[in-house]
Amino acid sequence: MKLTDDEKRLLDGSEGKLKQKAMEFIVKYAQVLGAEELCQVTKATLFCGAHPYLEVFKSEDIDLIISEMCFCSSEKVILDKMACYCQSCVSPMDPEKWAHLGVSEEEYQKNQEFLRRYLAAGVHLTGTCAPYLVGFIPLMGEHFVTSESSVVLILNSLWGACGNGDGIEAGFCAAVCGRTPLWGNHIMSNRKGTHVFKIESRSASVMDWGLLGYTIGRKLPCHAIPVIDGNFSRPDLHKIKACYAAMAETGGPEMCHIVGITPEAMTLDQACGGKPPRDVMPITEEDLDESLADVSAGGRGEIDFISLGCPHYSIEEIRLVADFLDGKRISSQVELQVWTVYGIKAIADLCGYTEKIRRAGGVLLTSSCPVTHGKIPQGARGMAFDSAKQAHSIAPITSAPVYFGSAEDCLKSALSGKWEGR
Amino acid sequence: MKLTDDEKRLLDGSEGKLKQKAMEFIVKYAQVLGAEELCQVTKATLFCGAHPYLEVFKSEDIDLIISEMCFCSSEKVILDKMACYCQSCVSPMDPEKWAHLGVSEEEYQKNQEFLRRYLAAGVHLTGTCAPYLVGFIPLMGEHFVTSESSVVLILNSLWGACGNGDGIEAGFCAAVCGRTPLWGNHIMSNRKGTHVFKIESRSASVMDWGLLGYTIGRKLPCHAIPVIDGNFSRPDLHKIKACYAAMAETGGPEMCHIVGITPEAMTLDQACGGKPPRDVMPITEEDLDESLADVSAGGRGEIDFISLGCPHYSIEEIRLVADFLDGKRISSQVELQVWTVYGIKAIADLCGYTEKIRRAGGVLLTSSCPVTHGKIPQGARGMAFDSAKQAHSIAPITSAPVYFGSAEDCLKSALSGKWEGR
Amino acid sequence: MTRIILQGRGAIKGIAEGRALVCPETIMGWNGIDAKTGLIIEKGHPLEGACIKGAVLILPGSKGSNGWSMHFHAVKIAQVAPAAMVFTKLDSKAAVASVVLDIPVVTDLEEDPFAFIKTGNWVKVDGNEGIVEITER
Amino acid sequence: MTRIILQGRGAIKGIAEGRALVCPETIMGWNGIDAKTGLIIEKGHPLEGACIKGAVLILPGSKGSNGWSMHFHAVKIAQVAPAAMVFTKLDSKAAVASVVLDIPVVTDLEEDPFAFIKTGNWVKVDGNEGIVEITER
Ligand code: F3S
Ligand code: F3S
Repeated sequence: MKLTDDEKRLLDGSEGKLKQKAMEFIVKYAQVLGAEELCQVTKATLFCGAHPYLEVFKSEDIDLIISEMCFCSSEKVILDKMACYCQSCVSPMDPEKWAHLGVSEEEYQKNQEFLRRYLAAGVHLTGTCAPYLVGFIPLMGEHFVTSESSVVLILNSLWGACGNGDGIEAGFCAAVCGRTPLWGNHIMSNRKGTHVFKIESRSASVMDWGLLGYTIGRKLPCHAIPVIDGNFSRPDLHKIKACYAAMAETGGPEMCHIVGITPEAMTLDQACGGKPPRDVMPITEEDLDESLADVSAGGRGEIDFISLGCPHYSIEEIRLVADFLDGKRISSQVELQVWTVYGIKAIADLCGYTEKIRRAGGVLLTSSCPVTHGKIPQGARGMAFDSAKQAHSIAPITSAPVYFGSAEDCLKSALSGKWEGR
Repeated sequence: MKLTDDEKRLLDGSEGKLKQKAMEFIVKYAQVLGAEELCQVTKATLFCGAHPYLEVFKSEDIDLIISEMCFCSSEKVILDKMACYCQSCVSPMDPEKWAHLGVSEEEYQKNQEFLRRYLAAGVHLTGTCAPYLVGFIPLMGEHFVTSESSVVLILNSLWGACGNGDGIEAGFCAAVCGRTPLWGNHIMSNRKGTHVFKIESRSASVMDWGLLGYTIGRKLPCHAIPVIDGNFSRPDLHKIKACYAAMAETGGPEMCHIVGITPEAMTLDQACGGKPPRDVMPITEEDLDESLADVSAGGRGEIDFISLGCPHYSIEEIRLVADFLDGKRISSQVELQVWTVYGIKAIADLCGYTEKIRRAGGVLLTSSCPVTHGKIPQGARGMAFDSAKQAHSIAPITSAPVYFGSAEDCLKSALSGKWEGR
Repeated sequence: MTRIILQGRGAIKGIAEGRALVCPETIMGWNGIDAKTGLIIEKGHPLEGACIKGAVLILPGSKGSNGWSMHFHAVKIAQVAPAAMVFTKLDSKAAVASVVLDIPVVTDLEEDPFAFIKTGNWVKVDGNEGIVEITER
Repeated sequence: MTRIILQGRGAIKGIAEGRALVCPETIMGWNGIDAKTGLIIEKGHPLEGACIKGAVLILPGSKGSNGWSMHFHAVKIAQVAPAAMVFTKLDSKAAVASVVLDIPVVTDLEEDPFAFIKTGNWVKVDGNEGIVEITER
């Protein structure tokens, strides 16, 4: 493997034990992939906080936990400094309204302790799976790492930035030594579409795009790069994030061209790198209906838990909820959560959106989501989401029927306490 | 001119007086340009607030002021609803710390009155010239309007979105009727580079990129589209925004390709649309030094006013300031302002950056800037900025020497009270 | 006394005339014109101190901030607007300013106006026919 | 008793053997494996209820969240890790999981492992030589 002099210094420990451990991991990772060199990582979103998966590691020593779980080092290393621009991804609670979620004081303190470590090392506590909503903007050809699968898809596809799905440990190591294997999506020529999906179905709403993503994820083989083509109506960021989040949930793609919209796919031919695709599949109304039936329980059952904002809502999405709820009152049996980024909630506060939602009986929360905090109500009779991703991830961990629909379907259900969608 | 049925309805008043007035303006604007049709605008940043330029219109009736100054309607129209996703640009004060700026209670109330009108019509009060830091993300080929010249450059060049420089009134009208002339940058084939700048100078720092932008703006003729080529080191968003802001200040470009970085300029040939450029100019060290001499007073004069964050700072830029100032204390004669977006400041609060800046004697402010609020200290002995744009715009309205340097130069000067840059 | 006629495209209809103010480098909006008096205040501008009120502005286009039109708007409200404008070529900022001012505007001339018009010439702008008529005296 | 040998690329060195768990559709990380017990909990997965502890996983790659590796990491800490893994082709998530688990891994086989390996076969994975040896019994 070809290492630069700087990289050799990182590896031989001249830059300290932490960077050495991180570099050892990255070099091993590169070898496993068969990569011949590394590239420079300048932006990272990291999975910070007292996440439940850490509980398997029995220790009270937070540095030991971080050493093992983030850097695969059984020897204790101290996380003192990141090598690039780093933001935190979701943690298991809202930094202010944690008690509302049923988080205990002890859990809160533990989470804070973790977050403070990362903050001290230079990680901004943005707490979001939609980092692009608060200025996480890599340029075309810029190398990033992220702990969130939909972020990989969005930044690769929409902006031509370069990132792989990697994993939590690889993200931390890359952020600390500033390197990742030059492999996969980090090489522009590897990013060509292999499977073309001809849209013949509806594609007008955010919900339609969620189902589109869900469907493409289902149909896509391993190691494939989808291309969205055919008759679709122009999406905006809200539709794209619903689509990509669902797609990354049901499949594994890390790049998804949309012909005429994403910069490496101005034409179908460009998207596929001038080669014939391995497969061309239609996406029909029936496909979308099948996905809907798969992800959402039918009927008009009782609802007592509704969560919106997966991926985290933008200020515009929050306003639509606030405007809908303004002057109304949701059913007393319903817990309505709306999730966003801490900084975006501040703008919602200033604009009065937070208050409109509160007055109607809902709550605007930040820095987490039901899938991440896992504190979903026991014995709920029905749960509803406007995200196909969230509905699909929650279903296996609850015995309640799970419904998926538009934000409006969910809000109407919040008023009536019954599922009002399809 | 070709109008759709919907557009005809907007124009004939079927959708109300406001939309009619707006549509009349847009149609007239299109005719002046010689445009043959309109296109659909889905995102807008608008110049909201009690700005000083409104003072020429003598009236106590805010609706009358808005009618005339935003919609060129001498007849009163009521701004009730926007047609697309709208955010506010800077206003003349911080929404909380306005007193600190010397804004009177009366001025504050008047500004609030304006902002409330826009908010009620659906404009998010983001208050920023860097809207992309809080989720203002149009896609490639998506049509936007904006009141900020650097935003035109950034969204056109970096993301392939489509917008013209227009003007305040055209922005409001477009946001209300959802249309703008299909002309200029809204047509992809019009966006090809005409003037190539071969970088031979330094290009490592944010300051270097500010000077690059300043220099290109100076050298560029009217109606030209610059292409940055040659030997430059890869910029990030911070460098790009410094560069484009300065470029839009000294010149008039609305699109600026950067070869290998911006999506319509993967190659020089693509950037120029396969045609030979009208001119190729080198940018040398001497050019940058000349620009520096132009925008910054030399020497080691006294400094009593320093402002950072033009365009508004990202969370990372704020952290660099907080880290620099941590545990230090700025000179008692210096007023140090750091400007950002309201939502980004909330994250800075959570991360403790705001407090670190405050303890050192500085202040983190939002939703405005010295150029916009105009409340710069009378009788200052020297002012320093880390933005070539800000320095260039402030110079004509003060008799104090104006210095431009890196953020670090400015921060060192904040400590010593003397200019520490070049 | 010579009379020169340049043919272009009428962008805003109407006929007006006045003394030419010729700005080959255009004018800035922000810090370019004083809204209350109509005086050109741009530092180092060749016409610094001249008043645009009632004049015919000869410009290549706009420059600087997206607020270009709003400064002309203020000038109009303060009743110190120019009488007419001639642009070599319109850009979007210049077009918006034209709509806002709503005075005769001609653009896209067959010949370079800067080669024919000098500051102080008497110029008649016919936005209906797209004609600029220059009287040297 | 037949013995089949497949040649591939050794991604992680070492030699280990165990009973094959063949997953042509791979396994999800999140809600796929119970970190404490090593049981496959993915709803509707053909091997739902099987335990990965000491097994040789035969997978085409990864799927779902970027947390794929972290679930295998948890499994390792809980000492219910598989003995070895075979991938048709590595993707980045599968590669990170391999480094994290640090057990013998072979990939890029000359032939399709799903055509030769059935769940329950005894499989020896030699990461040094890139060899997968299958014993049917
Ligand atoms: S982390 Fe974000 S993408 Fe959805 S499942 Fe949770 S809101
Ligand atoms: S509006 Fe923004 S771009 Fe600079 S001059 Fe003021 S900070």
